[in-house]
Amino acid sequence: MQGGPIREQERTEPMATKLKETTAHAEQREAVTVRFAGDSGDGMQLTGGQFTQSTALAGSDLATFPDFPAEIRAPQGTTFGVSAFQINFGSEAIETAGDAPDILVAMNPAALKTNLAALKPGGLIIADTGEFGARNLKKAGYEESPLETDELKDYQLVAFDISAQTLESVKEFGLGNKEALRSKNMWTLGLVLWMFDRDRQPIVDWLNAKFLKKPEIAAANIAALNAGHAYGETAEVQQGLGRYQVGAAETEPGLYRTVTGGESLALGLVAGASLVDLPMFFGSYPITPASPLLHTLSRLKEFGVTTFQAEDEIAAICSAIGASYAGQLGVTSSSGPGIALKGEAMGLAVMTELPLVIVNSQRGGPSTGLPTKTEQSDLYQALYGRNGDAPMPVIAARSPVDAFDCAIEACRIAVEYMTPVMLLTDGYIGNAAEPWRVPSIDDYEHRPARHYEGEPVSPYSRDEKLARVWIKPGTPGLMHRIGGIEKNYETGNIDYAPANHQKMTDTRQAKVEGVADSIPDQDFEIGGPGDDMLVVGWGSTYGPIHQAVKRARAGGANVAQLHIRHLWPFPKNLGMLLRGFDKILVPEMNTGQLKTVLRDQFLVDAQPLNKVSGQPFKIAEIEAAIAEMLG
Amino acid sequence: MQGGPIREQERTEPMATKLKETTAHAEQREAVTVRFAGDSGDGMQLTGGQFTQSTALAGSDLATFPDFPAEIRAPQGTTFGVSAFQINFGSEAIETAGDAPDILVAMNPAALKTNLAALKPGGLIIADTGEFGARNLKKAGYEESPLETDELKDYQLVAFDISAQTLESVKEFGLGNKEALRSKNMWTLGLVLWMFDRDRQPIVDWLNAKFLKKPEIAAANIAALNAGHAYGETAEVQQGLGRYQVGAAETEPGLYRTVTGGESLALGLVAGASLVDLPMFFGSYPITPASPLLHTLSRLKEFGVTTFQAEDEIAAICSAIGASYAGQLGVTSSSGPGIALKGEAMGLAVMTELPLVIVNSQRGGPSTGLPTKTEQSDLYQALYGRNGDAPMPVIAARSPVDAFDCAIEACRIAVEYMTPVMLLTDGYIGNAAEPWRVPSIDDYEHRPARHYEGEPVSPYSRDEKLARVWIKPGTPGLMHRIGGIEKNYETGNIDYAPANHQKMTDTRQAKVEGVADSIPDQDFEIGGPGDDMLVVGWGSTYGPIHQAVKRARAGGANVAQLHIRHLWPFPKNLGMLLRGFDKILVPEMNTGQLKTVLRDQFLVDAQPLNKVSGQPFKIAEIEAAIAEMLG
Amino acid sequence: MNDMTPLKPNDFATDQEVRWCPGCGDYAILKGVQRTMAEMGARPENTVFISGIGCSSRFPYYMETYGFHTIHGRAPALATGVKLANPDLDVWIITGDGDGLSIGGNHMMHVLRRNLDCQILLFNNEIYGLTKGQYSPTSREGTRSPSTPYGSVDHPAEPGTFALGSGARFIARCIDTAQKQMPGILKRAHAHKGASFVELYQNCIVYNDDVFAGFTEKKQAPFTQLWLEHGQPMLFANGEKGIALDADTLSLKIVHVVDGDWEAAGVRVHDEKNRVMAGLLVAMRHNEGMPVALGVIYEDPAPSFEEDVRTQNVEAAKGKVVDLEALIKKGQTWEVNQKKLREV
Amino acid sequence: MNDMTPLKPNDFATDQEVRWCPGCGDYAILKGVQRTMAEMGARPENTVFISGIGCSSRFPYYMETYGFHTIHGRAPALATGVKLANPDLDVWIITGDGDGLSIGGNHMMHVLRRNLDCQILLFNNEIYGLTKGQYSPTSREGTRSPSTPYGSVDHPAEPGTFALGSGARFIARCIDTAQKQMPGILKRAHAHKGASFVELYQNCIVYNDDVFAGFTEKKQAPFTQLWLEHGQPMLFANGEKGIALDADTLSLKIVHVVDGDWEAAGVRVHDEKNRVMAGLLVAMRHNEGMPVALGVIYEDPAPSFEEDVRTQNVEAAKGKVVDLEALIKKGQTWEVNQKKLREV
Ligand SMILES: Cc1ncc(C[n+]2csc(CCOP(=O)(O)OP(=O)(O)O)c2C)c(N)n1
Ligand SMILES: Cc1ncc(C[n+]2csc(CCOP(=O)(O)OP(=O)(O)O)c2C)c(N)n1
Ligand code: SF4
Ligand code: SF4
Ligand SMILES: [Mg+2]
Ligand SMILES: [Mg+2]
Repeated sequence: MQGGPIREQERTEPMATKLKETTAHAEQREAVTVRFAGDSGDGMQLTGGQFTQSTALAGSDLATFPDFPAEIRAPQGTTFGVSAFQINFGSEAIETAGDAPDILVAMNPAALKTNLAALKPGGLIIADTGEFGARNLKKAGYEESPLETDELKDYQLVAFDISAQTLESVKEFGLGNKEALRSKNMWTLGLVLWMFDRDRQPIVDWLNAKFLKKPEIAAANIAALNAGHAYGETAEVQQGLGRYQVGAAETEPGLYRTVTGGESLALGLVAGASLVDLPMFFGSYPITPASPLLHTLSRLKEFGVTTFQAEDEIAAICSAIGASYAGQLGVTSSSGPGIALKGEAMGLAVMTELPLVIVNSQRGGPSTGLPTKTEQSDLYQALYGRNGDAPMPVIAARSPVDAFDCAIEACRIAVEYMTPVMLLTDGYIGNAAEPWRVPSIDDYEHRPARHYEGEPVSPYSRDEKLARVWIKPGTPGLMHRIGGIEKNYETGNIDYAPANHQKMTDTRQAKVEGVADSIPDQDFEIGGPGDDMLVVGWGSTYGPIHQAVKRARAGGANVAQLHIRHLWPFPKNLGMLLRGFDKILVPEMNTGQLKTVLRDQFLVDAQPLNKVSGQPFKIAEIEAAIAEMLG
Repeated sequence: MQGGPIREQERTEPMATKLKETTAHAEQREAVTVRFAGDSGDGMQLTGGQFTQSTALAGSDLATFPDFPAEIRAPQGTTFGVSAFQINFGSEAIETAGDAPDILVAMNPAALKTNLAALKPGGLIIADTGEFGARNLKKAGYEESPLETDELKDYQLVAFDISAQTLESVKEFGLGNKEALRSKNMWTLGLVLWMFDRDRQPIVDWLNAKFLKKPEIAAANIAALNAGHAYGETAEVQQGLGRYQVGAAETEPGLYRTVTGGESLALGLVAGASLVDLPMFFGSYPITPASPLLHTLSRLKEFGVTTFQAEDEIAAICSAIGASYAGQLGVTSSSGPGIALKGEAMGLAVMTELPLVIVNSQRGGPSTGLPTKTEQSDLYQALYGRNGDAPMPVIAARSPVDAFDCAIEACRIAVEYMTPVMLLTDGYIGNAAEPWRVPSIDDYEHRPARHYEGEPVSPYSRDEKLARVWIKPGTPGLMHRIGGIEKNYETGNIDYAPANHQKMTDTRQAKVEGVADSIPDQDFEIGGPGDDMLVVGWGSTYGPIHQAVKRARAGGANVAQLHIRHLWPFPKNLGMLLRGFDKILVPEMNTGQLKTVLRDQFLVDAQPLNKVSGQPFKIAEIEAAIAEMLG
Repeated sequence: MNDMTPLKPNDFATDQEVRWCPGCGDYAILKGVQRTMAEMGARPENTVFISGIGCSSRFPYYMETYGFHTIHGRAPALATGVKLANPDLDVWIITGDGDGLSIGGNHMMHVLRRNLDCQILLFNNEIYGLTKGQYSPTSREGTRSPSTPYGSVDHPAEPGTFALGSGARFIARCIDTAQKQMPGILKRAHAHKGASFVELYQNCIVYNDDVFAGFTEKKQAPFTQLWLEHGQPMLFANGEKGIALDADTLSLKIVHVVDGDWEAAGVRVHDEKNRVMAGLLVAMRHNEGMPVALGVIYEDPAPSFEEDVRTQNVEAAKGKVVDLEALIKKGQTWEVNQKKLREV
Repeated sequence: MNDMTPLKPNDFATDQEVRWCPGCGDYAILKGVQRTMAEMGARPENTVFISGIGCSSRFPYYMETYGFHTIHGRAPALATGVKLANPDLDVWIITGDGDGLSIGGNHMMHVLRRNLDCQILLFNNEIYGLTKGQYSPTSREGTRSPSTPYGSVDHPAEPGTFALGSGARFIARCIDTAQKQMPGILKRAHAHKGASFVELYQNCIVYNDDVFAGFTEKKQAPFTQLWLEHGQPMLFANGEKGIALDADTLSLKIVHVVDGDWEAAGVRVHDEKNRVMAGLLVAMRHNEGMPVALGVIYEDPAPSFEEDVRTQNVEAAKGKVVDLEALIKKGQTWEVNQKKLREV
């Protein structure tokens, strides 16, 4: 230990004062939010991920929010190169990554600069002074080191030379300086694990597995992890580091894992295809934040998944339509700009009535917009973004875990109703993680798709749900032609006749509206008919809305919550539920898109609460809006 | 004259009876609807066009509806090869092509077959028996000749051998049989001109001009025209042909011409560009029914128009954005499927805030749909069909003449507000014709666009309307970069910051909503606040709605009409006007798209009246819906 | 249909009324394809015609096989999905010069590059038929059309050259009316494993009549057409002329053959496997005095895309247990029992 | 800026922080382009950089000229509008192997075919950089990437071959780090009237590091790189080897040059105008033992698109009165006076 940082702090008056005040012990907390922030090269996502794992194993409920830089590898030390990972965990149900962190780990000046504003007043900052040299300060836009001015006087600051500590801890492995410093994140993680009294073993195991072929790297990382932990034990009093106790959450019994929305979506699609007994064809073109689905699925070939990286989004959806035509379950995936390109082909799928799942991982728009930020501004596009009257079921996932069920549901509807289905998720859900009570596949209904074989029929003959027969090429005796031109209701041949077009339009509409017969009634999440006000949401705003409504109710407000998965068609009782309220608030990360649909469909005075900043809602923002509406 | 047809008719009992009943003379009519129908090769569109011209010169008000086959050149004699042209004209204001024709000219069995259903009960059929041979009957799906059964007993039938008459009339010119029969349509036109007591001279002049280089063809056609006319005079009594008097309409003084929506749109764009003092760049890709705009504009190079047939719709809009970036007025045009492809690029235009006019000539959808039929089902796509929150002004033409003003308005808004603007028209408006009191360009305000030159400013600095500066490349000292990623409000540099994205989103929205400050208040077309019911429309349903409301009022109903040109943003007073009514009917040729927007924006109980058959509304359909709503 | 009776060309015709303009070259191609099907003994249920949009793309409606009339330019993309989903299907792509080279140029390039096993029939009429006659990417410079009333100014694309540039491994050409040769060429295309690119010169009688007359006209045909056969000398004009190579300029030239001694005249033997020669042959222009190369110009097979994808899928799955339950339980898990925590 | 002082490379740099990964080849290209601008005496206000989306497409933000960072793959289409609207502008298109050959392949083909006067710089790193490393159309077979964990199976596109197939009339190649040659090549591209296609081998240090090392490695460079110069013999390996043609197979081969007598060895002289030779040169593969062709491989100018369009616009307008009032009053008109009808 080189002592530098401590000396630094001793020099500054305000800091010393603060330190004395903050030497608490194993404080009991219901929930804590920690934010790890550092340079993109500092491994913050990994640190966050492992801390998440450890938190899950400790039985707390949790939610995370990884916040990547837009650049692949921004120059070191810059503010735009900061990578952060926030986790909120507690003994109560946790549904957001937390409005404001209690603890900020800042691995360099840029990380401090960009994340300080979010920190709770009085919150704890852990900073690596080893990175607060002149160069880094300048890159972050600091003229003086904030660790040495009174800029941080409203926070608790614990600053010391983590870099030096790390070097010291791995010295025996004879790594180069650069290589050795790579373990900084594990050192830090060790320290934080100590703060929350966590077991290091699972992480040690994980490191050993990860660096199976490079045992010296594994060993160095483990040494750093242990050293960080030890530092907490020894440095505790002097350094003012708190220790926190966060209890286990009350949880349904079962087998658990943590899952990100991205993983859960991929698994859900595989499960969905399996439940309808079809091989899956996945045609896609890379785009942030949708690409991880392509990556994950391309590793699951043994589950009957064929992945195809097409030349563009149009080819991607067209290939998926082709695969569905040939009898598989076609799936395509993109985000906003790519979905825009698929509009024409979606119309073809509507017209030819083929099953197809279209996943939209929404990001900030319009145009290229904010590729790495989250938003839910593609609802209009999902519902209305095609030429002609082209109705299509639309469903949206509310959380990482929920993406699994939604994916299964999308596959079911597509096949059962012979229709394209749009599945909405977003950048936030995709990257966020939460604990998941892993279901058994047997919990889900197995509804095998049927390819028609038998006597010749019109390719547009329909079942009682109005779904047309699915005849796949290769079936003897059933040769037929389909296409994007209007078809005769009876024969399936091209038909431009006025009455026929009306009938087919009505039929397509009735078929999609009929999907409502197969979905559960809408429930309230909290409260119900008697309340003074209703908050309605969809997608990833679930967490903050739920918490805000809970808090408002705790504060005595009679406010109910309702969260919609099936955005088209709506559950049949939705109108009835909504009409029971005079005050309806619709928080959305867009300029009011669901609001439009609710007002149109049910003529209720739904009022928008809009946030279009690329960031999820804070609980407090929604709470404030509830309070305002209640007057 | 070979007499065949007369003999045929003499053979059949019912026919003879009918003939006797129908020898009326120069009946006075307020309005008459005539439908010319024949094989695509029969020149029906030309006949209709010339009859329209003649009607206009006679001072009647009129509206037309050309109804083409979907095929380029369908095999002769088939039902799907029938080409029809309907004209409604009268001494009152005429706004639709008429619900049901009074007179049907059927040049062959297929034309009779496909058009009979539309004919008014008791209406007059003029048929060319020369084409009712076994082969043609079979092609049309007749087992027996309907001229000889009692299938037509509820109509007046005048059937004779027009083919033979024509051959006879042009015999002196020594044309081949095929060539000679080409004049059939002129012979028929001559006959109809006689029925309405019209001057033949303008058509003679037109024929001479058209066949300037083939004088013998001109002469033959003129001979046929005269022969048809003479036939009317001589055959009148025996044949039961009526003569009708339709008076001149009361008309504003001024210079008139007939104009189709296609022509008027092209002229309006040229005028619109001229009024903002910009060369026009038109990037497009052919598609029915949008292509005529490309064709017309490519002949107007002397007006500073550059046309570019791109490799696809995406390239078309991108080239137009590029031209706008470079300082011209970029315009692009397509119909539904092509517009779907442009969605992503529209977002780019929204984000970079460049002027752009996007014309959508709507056709029947979804997908390839009914390319040659009309519909107004792309309103959703116009308003909502892009990723992210991407607001864009949308305006719609109500009639062929109105397209001129709407095009000028679109150009104005695009340039004044630095925004893409969507201009909606449809297949019906494009092909239909009506008389146009030709305006003077000086009647329109001249508002030259300004390209910024001067001191360096941020490319996103804005005027009081929130329009950003338009700096074109080539301007010294003002080099800057724009693009589809979110930009800093102040500097225009890339900026992913949450607060900035919120501000830019709000600004883009406020700018587009601000367009409402520059448009006139909404007026009622008929009636007003005191009425019991309001009918709201947009686009080409204007005619039938107007007539239906007029008729309903004539029948004592207190119903008002309001027709919206500016679909986004709406005129500022629209909500106020709508809220004055409990009963609001919204007839649309879609499944209820404007209805959605009105209910969302104003929370009024607007009820849809939908027709999705590829055909315009009939007046009677709307009248019936009004009656029903009034109870 | 009885599996034992060989199918006749007419058995491949549907009950749909053919809706091309009377006299359109598409009719002849339809006939040629139906005949080819019969001669090949194609199984209708295993055959899929996939088209984009255009007059030519109406084709599938008239084939008593499976058919998909998709959207403009996207047939190759759709076909890729079909073939990957079911490699046993026989996939024929029908496209036009606009559909396949204008809006669909990119998919064309990539399907060729990837070498999907399919037959691509490009009906080249050097015009947009269906939308009423605008010029297309293959229209010659100066083409007057509704959208180019003063004549087009862009340099046309040469389909064969483009296909070669995109990596095509089979290139053939035929004329709509060349009914004698068509089945043979189509059969070769079909036999070729991988993407077969066949350009068919098709007369659009309405909007571009006789644009190919310069070399399709029957009487002049021996002098304007070079029908290629692998291993045979490149002779035409009833054997009196042949194609030789100027090795210095790397260009083709016409040489006169005296007394049938083509070797002496330097006439080259057609080598289908020679990509460079294929490039030279497709570039021969009738209006530059050269005959138009017809028949199979190039074939040099390589593994096909769907085959490689399938093989990889199978390889990757080998030895792996397909257990969905296990999949979703992968990674670090823990068990919560009776609402109490137990770490596993 | 004073018009009189010649601009320095740095004058073409913006105040924006460059946001590529440290060590990315894009930096070197940026430097090379800025130097070229200065050396050419380019006027910043007349220069426009237009890009699609990708790491490479960030380029315009760093050039103190006009710049438009458009959408993925569409830069050539947008550039076409810019250049048609204002032919005086100097238009540079910046694209990547994904942007320009995957999603944007069609626009690339058509801008080349039409021969728009512009410079197209294709940054080929054989990978999708910005979206984190998926394989691209130029990735070699077997490339393992996040989307192809078992290796890619598609045959890669060869940019130069594709460009030639599309009708390009200028083809050049350079390496990011070849700072000495880059300005010269870019100046040639700029001087060429029409579409100039320049492929730049660019190292993506993060996702595809050293993929070109086989021929870019400095020490081996003389043996792996063939720098072409018009009119000069195609020599490499310090003049000890050269490129000759096997006229029989129409393929290139390496010959050994003894005592500098390249003529005796059959080494060909580089002829930029020879399209067939250009095709052979771009197709030379390092992994097949051939050197990689660099420099200006092909140039054979033809009229450019915007020039032809402009000329036609002017011609068509000649002698015509530009009278909007007259235009809208065209055709048959009639006058209605005092609410009474009068036929004119
Ligand atoms: C997205 C879209 N754009 C444009 C069209 C209109 N369109 C239909 S076919 C066609 C071109 C047809 O030309 P080609 O492919 O050469 O076929 P041909 O009719 O000549 O056989 C066009 C532009 C369309 N249907 N869809
Ligand atoms: C319509 C659309 N699809 C996909 C993307 C995502 N995307 C951005 S760049 C890129 C590919 C980049 O590869 P390349 O062009 O080779 O550029 P590089 O980053 O390698 O320089 C992709 C797929 C996008 N932005 N827009
Ligand atoms: S327009 Fe031309 S290509 Fe189309 S059907 Fe008619 S003749 Fe054939
Ligand atoms: S990802 Fe690759 S191409 Fe992109 S900036 Fe980084 S090194 Fe360069
Ligand atoms: Mg064509
Ligand atoms: Mg790349």
